[in-house]
Amino acid sequence: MDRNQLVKWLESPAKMGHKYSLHAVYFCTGCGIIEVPPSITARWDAERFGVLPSASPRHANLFLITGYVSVKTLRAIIQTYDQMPEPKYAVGFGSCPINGGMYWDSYNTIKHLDKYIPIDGWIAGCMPRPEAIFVAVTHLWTLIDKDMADGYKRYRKHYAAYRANQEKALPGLDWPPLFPLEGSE
Amino acid sequence: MVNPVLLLAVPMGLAFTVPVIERITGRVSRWVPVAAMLFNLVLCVRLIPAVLEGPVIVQLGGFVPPFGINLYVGPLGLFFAGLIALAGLVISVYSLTYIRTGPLARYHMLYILLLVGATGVALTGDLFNLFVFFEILCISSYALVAYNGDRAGLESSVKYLIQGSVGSSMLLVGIGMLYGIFGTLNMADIARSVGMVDQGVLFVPLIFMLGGLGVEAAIFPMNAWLPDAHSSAPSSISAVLSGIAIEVGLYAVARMVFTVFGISDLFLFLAFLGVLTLLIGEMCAFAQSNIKRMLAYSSIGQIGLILFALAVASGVTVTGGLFQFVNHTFSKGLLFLSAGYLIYRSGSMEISSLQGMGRRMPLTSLAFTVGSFSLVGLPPFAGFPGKFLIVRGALERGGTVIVVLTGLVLLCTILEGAYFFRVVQALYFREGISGGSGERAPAAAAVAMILLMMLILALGAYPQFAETFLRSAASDLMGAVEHVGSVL
Amino acid sequence: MTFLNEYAFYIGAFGLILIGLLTILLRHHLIKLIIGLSIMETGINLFLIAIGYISRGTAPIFPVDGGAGTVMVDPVPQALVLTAIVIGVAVLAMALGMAIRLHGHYGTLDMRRIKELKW
Amino acid sequence: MTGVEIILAAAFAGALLTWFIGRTSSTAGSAFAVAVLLALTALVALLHGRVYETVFYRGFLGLPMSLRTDSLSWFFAMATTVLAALSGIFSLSYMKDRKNTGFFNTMLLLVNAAMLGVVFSGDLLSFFIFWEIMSWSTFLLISFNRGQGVNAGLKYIVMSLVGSMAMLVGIGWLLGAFGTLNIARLSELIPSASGGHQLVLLLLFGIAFGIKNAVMPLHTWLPDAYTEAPSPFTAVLSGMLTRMGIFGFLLILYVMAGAARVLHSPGSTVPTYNVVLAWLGAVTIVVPTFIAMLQNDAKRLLAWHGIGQGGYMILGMAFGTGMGLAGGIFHTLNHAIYIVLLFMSVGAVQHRTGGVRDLNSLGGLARKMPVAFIGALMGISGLIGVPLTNGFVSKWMIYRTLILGGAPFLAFAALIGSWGTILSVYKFLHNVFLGQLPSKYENVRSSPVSMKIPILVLSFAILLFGILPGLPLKVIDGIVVSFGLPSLDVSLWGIASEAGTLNTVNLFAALAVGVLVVLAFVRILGRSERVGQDSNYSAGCGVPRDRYNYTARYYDPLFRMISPYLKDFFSTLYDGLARGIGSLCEAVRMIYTGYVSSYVMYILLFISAMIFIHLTWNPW
Amino acid sequence: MTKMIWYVLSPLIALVVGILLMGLSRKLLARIHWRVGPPILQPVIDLIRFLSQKSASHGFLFDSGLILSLAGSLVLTLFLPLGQYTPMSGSGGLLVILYVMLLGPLGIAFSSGGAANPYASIGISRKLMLAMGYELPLLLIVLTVMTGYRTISIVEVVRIQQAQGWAIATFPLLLSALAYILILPAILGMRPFEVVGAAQEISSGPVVEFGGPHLALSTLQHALTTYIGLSLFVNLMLGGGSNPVFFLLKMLVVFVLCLCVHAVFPRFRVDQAIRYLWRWPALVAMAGLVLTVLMGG
Repeated sequence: MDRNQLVKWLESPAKMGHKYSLHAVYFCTGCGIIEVPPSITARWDAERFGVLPSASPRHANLFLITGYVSVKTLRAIIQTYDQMPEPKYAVGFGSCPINGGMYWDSYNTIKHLDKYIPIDGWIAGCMPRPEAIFVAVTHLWTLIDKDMADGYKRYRKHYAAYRANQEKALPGLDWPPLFPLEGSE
Repeated sequence: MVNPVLLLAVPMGLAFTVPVIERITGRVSRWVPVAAMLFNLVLCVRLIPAVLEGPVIVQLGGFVPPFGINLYVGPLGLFFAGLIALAGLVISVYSLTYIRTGPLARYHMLYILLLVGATGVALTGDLFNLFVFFEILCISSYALVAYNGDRAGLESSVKYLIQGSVGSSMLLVGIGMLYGIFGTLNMADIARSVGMVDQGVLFVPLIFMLGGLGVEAAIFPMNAWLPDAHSSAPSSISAVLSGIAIEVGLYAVARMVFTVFGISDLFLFLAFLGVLTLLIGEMCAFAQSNIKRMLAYSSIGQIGLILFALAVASGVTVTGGLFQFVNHTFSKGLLFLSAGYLIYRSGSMEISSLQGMGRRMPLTSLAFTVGSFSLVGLPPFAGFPGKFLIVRGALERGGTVIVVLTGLVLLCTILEGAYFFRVVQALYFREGISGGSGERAPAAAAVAMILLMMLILALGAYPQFAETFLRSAASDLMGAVEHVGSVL
Repeated sequence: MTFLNEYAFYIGAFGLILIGLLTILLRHHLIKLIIGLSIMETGINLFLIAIGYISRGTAPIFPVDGGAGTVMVDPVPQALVLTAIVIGVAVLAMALGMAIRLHGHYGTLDMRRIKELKW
Repeated sequence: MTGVEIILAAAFAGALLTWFIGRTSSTAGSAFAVAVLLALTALVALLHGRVYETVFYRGFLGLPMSLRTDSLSWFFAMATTVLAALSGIFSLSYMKDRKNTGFFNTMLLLVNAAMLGVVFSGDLLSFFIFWEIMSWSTFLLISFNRGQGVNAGLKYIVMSLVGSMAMLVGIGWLLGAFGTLNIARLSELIPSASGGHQLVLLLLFGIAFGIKNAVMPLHTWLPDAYTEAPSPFTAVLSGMLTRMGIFGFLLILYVMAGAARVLHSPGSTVPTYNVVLAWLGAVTIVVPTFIAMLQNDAKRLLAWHGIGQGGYMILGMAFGTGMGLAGGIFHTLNHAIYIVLLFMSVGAVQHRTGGVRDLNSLGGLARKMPVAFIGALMGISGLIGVPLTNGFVSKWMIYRTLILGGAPFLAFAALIGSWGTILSVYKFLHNVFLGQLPSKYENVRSSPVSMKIPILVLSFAILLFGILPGLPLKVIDGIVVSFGLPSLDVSLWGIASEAGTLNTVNLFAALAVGVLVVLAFVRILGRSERVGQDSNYSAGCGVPRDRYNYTARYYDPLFRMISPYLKDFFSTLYDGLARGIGSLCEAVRMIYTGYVSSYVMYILLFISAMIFIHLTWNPW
Repeated sequence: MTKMIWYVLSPLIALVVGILLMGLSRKLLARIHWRVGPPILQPVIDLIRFLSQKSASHGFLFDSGLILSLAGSLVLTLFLPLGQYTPMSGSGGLLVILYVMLLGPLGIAFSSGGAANPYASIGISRKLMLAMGYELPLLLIVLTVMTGYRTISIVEVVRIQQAQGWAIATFPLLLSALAYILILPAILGMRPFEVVGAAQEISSGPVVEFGGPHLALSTLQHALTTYIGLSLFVNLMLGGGSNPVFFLLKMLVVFVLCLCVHAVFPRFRVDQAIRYLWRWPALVAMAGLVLTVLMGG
């Protein structure tokens, strides 16, 4: 561990903790999940970066949405994201969450995931290879360092808008708002 | 001193005036049994001091024993006379309202006659008189069992009559044989000379008498009439039959075995017989769903218990047996009386139809509960001292056989508990049809039941009172030699 | 033969009793049962008389002159028998009365069919 | 009148008066009943430290009946009245809207009076009389709830009668052999009896007390009775009434047979009896505890624990060294406290949920009924024997005795029983109070004040006796000394004896500091926000509340393994026996054929058989 | 004075050692898997991250159960000899240890019961069942030790072993030690007994609802549990340590052994686990107890 790192640790341990302890919820919505097992096992070994699959969103701070998002899975995604403790980071994996990808004209697919939850970064490709995950992780480190991975803050700030979008996509949304709707935009 | 003959003469006289009185005014006749029994009761109480000093012998017609017929009023006889008077009084109070239909005058007359017969058996010192009084008792009870005139009553009455007649005949044969052997019918006289005769010869008349009296006493193989008769008679009569008639029969058996014959060889057999009767009675009662039949079988069981107690023949058990006589009279009386109104209100004798009666008839149900607790032998009711004395005496007496028999007796108590508690639960803790209120038993019945309950409680809480008297009664029963000495 | 002479009464008495008992045991008809009872009672009465009987004794009546030397039968059994007969008659009357009533209920007097009360 | 007589007279008179007051107004009757119970508590408390014997009644068959008080009696009497008073308070609101409150109160007081009579009786006759009054009044109370309660009551009273009859034989034999029933006199006389006689005597009394205390082969009445009795009475029944069996065992083993004989004469039969009793106790711990795991009815589960915990008392008491004995007696008290507490908590839940006690349909009530939850939590902690609760101290004493006394197998039974207890009571706690709250219980209200008071008092008592066990142990030490055993080295915080000490205050301090440290740590660093029970991770789906409560078949994998071996064999046996007797009775009554000629034949057969026997063998 | 220091030092050492063992286990496991693995201090980084996060709480019980659990585990370290130092040697001995060991799992159980999460409930029920499974042999083993050495004090047990040789090297106790080794993975919650926190099926079981500081506390508790389980084994079977360093070394050796098993095995279902635990370890332990009693221990 070089001196620079040590200074950083002493300056803001929380930030460094978040950087090097990214416990991820892999959301197996689509084909993208196929790339995750290699990334966490012996071939690529994500654990050396501190990235560890996590069973419960309560333990995690990284949300990896791997693949297309149907209307049905959107519910689960929103709930899971809501249940993660802050600070939390969401990353879209593959082209489908970005703009629908090959399902761009499907009636039943969510095209722009970032209308519903804030996304801190995207991994483009169909499919991206495991290396891309690590690139994304290192990018995320930079963002965290610069306090730019602030999706959770945006979510809180613009919760009213997000909530409105969510309700539009999911008629009959049956859980209470996470934050008071009055204070946000 | 009052003459004990009045114990027989006055009620008998009153009995025969009942029809006359009824002719004159119908409303008084039902009070005659009450009066007669009250008279007897007072007389008994007044006789107690004299009797405790020594037995009172009354010669009838001026002949000296052994030639004349005599009454022997010892503590035991007086105890029975008093018990009969007390139970008779209470039950006659109950009958005031319970018996409403039918030939009322005949009921009351027969009722008094039955009690007179019983009193006579208890007091007589002469074998043939015993037979006569027995017949008075039996004939009036045949008639009373059939009082309702329904199918069951008549059927059981006829069966009772046939078995009773056979029994009486056997008794008479036995008496005849005894007369042939001894040339006398005076009990004391026979007891005096019993030692001079070969035991083997004596045995045959004893068996005949045992068989004959056993029918009335409801000892095991001879008791088939009892469940029928007791269950189909009017409840007041069931109470008398259970509480008095069969006990008097047992008293006569005891009198024969202890005082007259004094055969101690037979005691073990009688103890066996007692336990057998107890077992059969309780087991049959356990299997019953008809409440009066259950009570009747329970009476068989109690008779067995008392027979066992008497046959163990130590001072304590005999006292306990006599105590159990009292307890059985009161408790079974109470049970039949309360069951009478329970059946009257629910319209059925099935235990299942009595469900929920505890709410509809609180006092009657309470009476039933007290009676059954007492009969099972739970403290602080009257059943406990009796059972305690019996167990204590039997264990004091020792001997493997007796101890095993005592164990069986206690097993039967458990059975008894099981079926009585079942009924108590049905009364209180099972949901029945919810009837309207105001179904209380009438005042006369309530008075009778409360009286019996108080007697049971008093006797259970202060058994000393009865026990002192019963101990002298027990020694009277067992002391054949003193008996002879006092009479002759 | 002396045996017979000596015990003829007893044999007769017990014979009657046994006949009565057998009737009760083997017949089913109530009236016959009652008849059996009657026969049995007769036997018993005979038995009682026989006990007190002395061969060639006279009736137990004390003549005015004292009647010394006269052998009298024992009076006590005879008194007993009188009572027993009375009782027997009473029972008989009652039994017959009840038989009539019973017939009214059941329409029969066959005891095999009058068995509602059992167990 | 001496103090004991006044207490008993007041108890019985109170019961009677309650009946009459209850006839006029049920509220007044209940209030009066509580007042009587509280007054009795005070009266009994005044009796502390007195030792005397007094004859109170000479009117019973020439046997003087006496009352006696000493440390043993006082200890049991105190526990009895206090718990009865708390149950009385509890029942105020429990019985409020029910029928027959007057009857219930009267019987509760009668049971209490009879229990006082049992512990204070100075001779076996009065002991038996009070014992029987206790039995039948209990019977009436068990049947009180109707329904299944009727069968439970019948089972109870029949088994109770079996015990009573055995005891009656024992008493009769004692009276015959020694001519007295006075306990003090008997304790001098019994040692002179031969070993065989003593064994028979102990067996007879052992049946009676074993049934009352539900020792393993004789336990079958208990689960039904506890389950079906009204909860306030279940508390009394489980707390002290059942433990009258322990009192009885103490009476016959230590007071009457004498501690010296029990422990120090290898040749006599008494120690063997002890060993058998101890093994029965061990079986009683293990099997019922595991059966308890299988139960799905809150009260029934606790009832099986009632049996199991009785095993500890038997074990401690029968093993018989000073500490084991003290442990057994202390466990009796502790068990009374926590089981009463548990039944009260269940009662409170039943009261508010409308009589529901099925573990599979409850859940999440901790938020709605916090006091009941605290009661249940403290109760199960005591039941498990979590350190710093009272149950821990007594169990520790028993274990220590067994291990150092060279009985590791008994100790193993006791320990494994405790671990089994954890499983089943956690299931109880979880399925009633934890987990998801079904929506039908959304509007359940907190328990009424009169239920809260006893629950909180008992919860406090559990902690108090767990942290300062010396308070009751001083009294128990007095009992042990009065039995002629060496005094224990009791201090306020536990036990200091030759090998191994227990210092609960120490433990408490350490744990308190530990909690404070962690708490401070959390307070400094932790920021958490409250979320509702709907906000739960379940694979991203919303929680469908009523179907998402993990309660049914809580230990299913384990059950599949052990349930084939956990059949209640004796219950089946007794039921079969009862059925057998029933059919035998049915068969026997067939001899009454209804055909008159056969009846006459019976008469003639009897006579002729007798004559035949007479003529053939001439036995008479 | 030194004694007082150990009141603070024991829990601290336990915590540090526990956390380091966790890191070691992750690193070692990775090496066995032919991975690079995280840095050995990765648990510390995780803990820092947990503590800096904001968590959701399900109420008072949710918080207090966890606190009780951690406090109980901390207190327990005071009872366990660490080398020659035992802060609370005179407070009840092994029996108290056995019971205080309950506080940890019970606290977690109350806490996750309060969370009302079905996964947590399943996890707890598995935990309790598994505990039932290994407690049976464990109790036998502890009883054997207590009977064999005729004491209920763990300090005495250690002292006698240091004087007479390790328990694992004396004959009847050898069996107990063998049984103990067989159940040790279950006590430590390692494979093949990792049924409680089965991440793949029940989302890591009892701790599913813990986030942020709650998770930190439960991680610490887990670290302590590891320490306690190993420490008990070393004290009971391997003669403790004449000083803390030796003691910790012994712990390390045992832990590495367990880890090797952990790395290469899949896991049992819970009923299979119980069946195994109640069969071989229990049999061996029972044999040990019987022999100890027979040989007049």
